[in-house]
Amino acid sequence: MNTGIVVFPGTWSDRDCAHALSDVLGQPARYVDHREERLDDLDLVILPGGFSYGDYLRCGAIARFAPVMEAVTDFANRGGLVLGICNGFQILQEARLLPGALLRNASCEFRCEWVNLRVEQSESAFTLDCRPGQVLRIPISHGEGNFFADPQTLEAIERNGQVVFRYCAPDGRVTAESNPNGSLGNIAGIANAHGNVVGLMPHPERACEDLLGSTDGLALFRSAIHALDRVAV
Amino acid sequence: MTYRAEVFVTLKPVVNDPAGLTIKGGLHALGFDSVREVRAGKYLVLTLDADDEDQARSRVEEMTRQLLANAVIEDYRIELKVPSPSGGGQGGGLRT
Amino acid sequence: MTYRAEVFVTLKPVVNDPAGLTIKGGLHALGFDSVREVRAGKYLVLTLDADDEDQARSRVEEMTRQLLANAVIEDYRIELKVPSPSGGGQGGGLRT
Amino acid sequence: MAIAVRRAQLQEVALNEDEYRAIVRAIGRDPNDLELGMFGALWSEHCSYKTAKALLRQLPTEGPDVLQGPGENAGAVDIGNGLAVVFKIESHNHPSAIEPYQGAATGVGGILRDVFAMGARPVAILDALRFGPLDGIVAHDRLRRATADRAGDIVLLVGADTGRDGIHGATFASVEMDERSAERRPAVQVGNPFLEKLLCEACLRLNELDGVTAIQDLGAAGLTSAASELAHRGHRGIDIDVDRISRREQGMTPYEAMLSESQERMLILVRPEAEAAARQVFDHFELHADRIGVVTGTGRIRIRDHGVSVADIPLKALVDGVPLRTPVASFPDRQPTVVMPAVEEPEAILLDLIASPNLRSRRPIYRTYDHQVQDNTVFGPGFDAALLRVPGTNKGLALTTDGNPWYVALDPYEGTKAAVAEAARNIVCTGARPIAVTNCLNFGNPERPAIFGQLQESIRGLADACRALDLPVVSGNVSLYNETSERNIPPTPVIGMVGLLEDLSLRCPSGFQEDGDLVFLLGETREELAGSAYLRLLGAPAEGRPPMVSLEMERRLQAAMLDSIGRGVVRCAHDVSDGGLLIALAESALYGGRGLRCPGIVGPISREAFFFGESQGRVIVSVAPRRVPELQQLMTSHHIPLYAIGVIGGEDFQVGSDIRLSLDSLRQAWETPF
Ligand SMILES: Nc1ncnc2c1ncn2[C@@H]1O[C@H](COP(=O)(O)OP(=O)(O)O)[C@@H](O)[C@H]1O
Repeated sequence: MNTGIVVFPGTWSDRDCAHALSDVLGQPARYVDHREERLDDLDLVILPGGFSYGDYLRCGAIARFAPVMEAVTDFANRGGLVLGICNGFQILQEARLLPGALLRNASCEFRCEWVNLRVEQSESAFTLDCRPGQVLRIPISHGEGNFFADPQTLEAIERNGQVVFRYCAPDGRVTAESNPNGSLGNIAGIANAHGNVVGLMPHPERACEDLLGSTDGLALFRSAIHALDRVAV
Repeated sequence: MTYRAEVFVTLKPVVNDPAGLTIKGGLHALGFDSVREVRAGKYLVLTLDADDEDQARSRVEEMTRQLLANAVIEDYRIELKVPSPSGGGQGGGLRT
Repeated sequence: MTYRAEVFVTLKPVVNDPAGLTIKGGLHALGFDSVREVRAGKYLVLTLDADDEDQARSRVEEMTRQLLANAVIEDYRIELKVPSPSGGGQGGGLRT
Repeated sequence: MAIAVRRAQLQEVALNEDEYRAIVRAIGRDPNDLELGMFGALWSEHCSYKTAKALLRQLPTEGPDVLQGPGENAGAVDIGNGLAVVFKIESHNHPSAIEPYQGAATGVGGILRDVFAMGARPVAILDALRFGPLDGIVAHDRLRRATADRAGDIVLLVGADTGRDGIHGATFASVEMDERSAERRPAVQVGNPFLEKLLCEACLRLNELDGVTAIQDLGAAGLTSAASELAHRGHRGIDIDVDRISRREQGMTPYEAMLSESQERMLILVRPEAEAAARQVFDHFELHADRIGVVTGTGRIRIRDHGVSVADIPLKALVDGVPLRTPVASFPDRQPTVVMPAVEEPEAILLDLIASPNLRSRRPIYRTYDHQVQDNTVFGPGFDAALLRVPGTNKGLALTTDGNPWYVALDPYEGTKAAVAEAARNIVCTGARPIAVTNCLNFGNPERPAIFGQLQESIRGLADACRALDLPVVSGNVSLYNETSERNIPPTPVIGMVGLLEDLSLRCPSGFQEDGDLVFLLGETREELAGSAYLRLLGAPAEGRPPMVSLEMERRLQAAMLDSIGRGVVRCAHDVSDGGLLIALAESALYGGRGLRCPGIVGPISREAFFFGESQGRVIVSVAPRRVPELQQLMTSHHIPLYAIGVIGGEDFQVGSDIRLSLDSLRQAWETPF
């Protein structure tokens, strides 16, 4: 699986994603500069976390216009796998590749902590290896991850099975206490209608080694590898 | 000509506003109980060149639609301060 | 009576404004070269109860000084929308 | 020009008349305004350390692993594999007192620049909620020293435009703050982490180029200080064309441009043939770089404005020429020992203590900032020391800061010793071996004899402790004149320490791991309560002698701990500090989510001192029953007293007949929100 990790000015987690893919999973990965316009060599594009353009105005608002985003849009429309993590999720929404928006956390505070995610949809490219209802332990680190969509949009993404992850208690119950940021329906991650583009606030790349506290994040990257195998068959 | 435009970006009424709620809480804690609601938005002041008022206005409108506001969650309002020919600018006529 | 107050908080002119600079850069990248300067500020809309206009104004003034603006780096301006007795409010007289 | 005429200006730049005379002697004439401003900045306490310098000479700064001691942007220590850790501590008291948020932000920015200026990628920031010691990792051969070593090299100023920020910052930091400071508030800046990040990436990229000879951050006294220090360190001179500096505002004078403290700027020296490559790096990150001058062989700093000379000063005088100050010191009489109030309700006291602001869980604070980015955080906040993986290796770096302002207030010498000892103990509890120290000395106005006495004693304690524990001091910071309207801050030296763990699989957590394990107390408990959290809780007056540190015992204890952890004998270790033994036990119980049963007091000691005393040189450990004999043997051979305390397990935290609390109720108190 050839992975491209997009680096915008202010991206922070690019190196962590590269570490997870190359050092932990042994997959080839390269950095993609925000001015690049060709992604032909890639199977997976990751928009990593960070604070592109300082998070000024709105998170992801300025990055969305970087030249690379046109290429990412084409890539996604052709069925390429795209994963937006944290700031990357925000950018995908600004670029309208995913529905909804992410507001300030309800607490108005930044939150860096471990959360539990219930897998709602095991048919997306990034959850093929999971069972529906499976609970993953992965950290969050954001100030604006409060998922919002207008009622019609929300109803549509729920109906289409586009909700991929919800914040939950360790036993999988979706409760108000387990919602770290006020997201509607405890939504932590969603997919586009085809399931090839996924955005989520938690950081799977930080949960790929026992030494760092969890290996549950590997499931997302392994799923992507399997999704590609499926296409190839 | 140089124009000054003010862009006010607010969250749509249906969108809840964590910052506004927190500020309201802060004001209540300070004893300002008479505050019923606070909505927090952005106030952007742009200085730009344009041939005339219409051009300035349509440019700012375009910038706002493309970048400054996110239509999924935000509304906006633009005010253009026309440079008054008699100079002074500052207190110049406010026309919306 | 219920009043609506708008508070505009801006960075003092001598203070650097990283957000404004970055937004200007974003607008230039989008091709809006005619933008000379962007200053980013806050726009707060308060709804509050007060006996009369004077009281409303002085309360908002006080809240702004205490909490809404940081006098070290920010300036502010307040506009009070007086509820027009003939209802409608919305387009109601803007008096500062 | 007569001194009398200059009196007001001297006051403004915070120099005295003797210092003015020294300037005239050094340059052979009266300085002009710009020159006086430059001297004022570089001869300020903040830049010159004229008061602290002589005292700091006592500190041990060398060791086999030290690659860079004090004198550079930050210190650097060898950690094997060709890697070095670069670290530094800072305080940013004056701006932070006026505008805490932006003050803290610019403080963090400044120290980040110190670290990446050395060529190291910053990997962690610690904060004692007063300070930001920071670490970075770099390959030895990429460790960068900021020196102008060849005439003809080009001087580039990179990053933010220069504004009228903090023009009086450096000199201002030497003058007592008064109510009038409020009027100077616009001097506060809004930090730009985004630009800082671009600068960091650009500097790390530059560091890989040949022909980039120096990377220096602009901090206090801005360009004046950065340019002078670079040139002077390399025994060269520097010419600057001040009109070439990009400005944020119009109408700025050369004085303002030279003394501006605008953040997010770096000074870069390159060989002429490397300029194009360096510019490519800046272009890539969309940063602009002004070519503002050139390195010379003159030994002078010369400033020109549109070709006209506006300052010309010998660097030696400017950088090194400040006459040192030796204020008078006075020392208080030894304090009487306190009477100890008896513990009436130990359960209630334990709950109140663990809920008190200095002991309760810090989670509400540390969850508001990212402590995981870079994928190396093995122990995050909430452990005795943070433990980070050294990227690409199986080694760990342990990091901590310590300081106990209450002990220092009672006895600056013992209090500072205790801070060093405690920092080392924290490091050792993770399994890592302490390797180097940084420090930040925050004191009031040293012209007051009592305060200079505190400073002198504190540095003596620092020096003695570091020497006894074989720890080089590789960097630090001194912040004096923290006085507002005659009120001085309490003396608050803060110790930052770095340790190395050769094999991360040997790391030792601080929470109880296994039911049925036995808990032991290592070290001796004495009747020491002065300065304790317990007495503060009871509202007792601050008096008496704080716990004494036996550096000899401390050294043995730490050797014993490293030995036991290295052999895998102990399963968890936690140092006994603020709040005393019960707090340490309760914390380990909470971290591990396991209860504890203790029979009661051991040894001939009062209940107060046993429960809540803060005797130094103590650690609690948990051990599997079958390994207890090994532990006993190890402690005997290291001459460390060992006391069996209790057994892990159950839902309760129980101590004799005095305390029986459910873990839940303990946790509830501990998690009291701020
Ligand atoms: N208390 C101290 N102990 C050891 N070294 C110190 C101490 N204070 C300052 N230093 C060293 O002296 C040098 C100058 O310090 P400083 O002026 O604070 O540097 P900067 O302006 O880069 O922050 C640095 O190398 C610093 O590490």
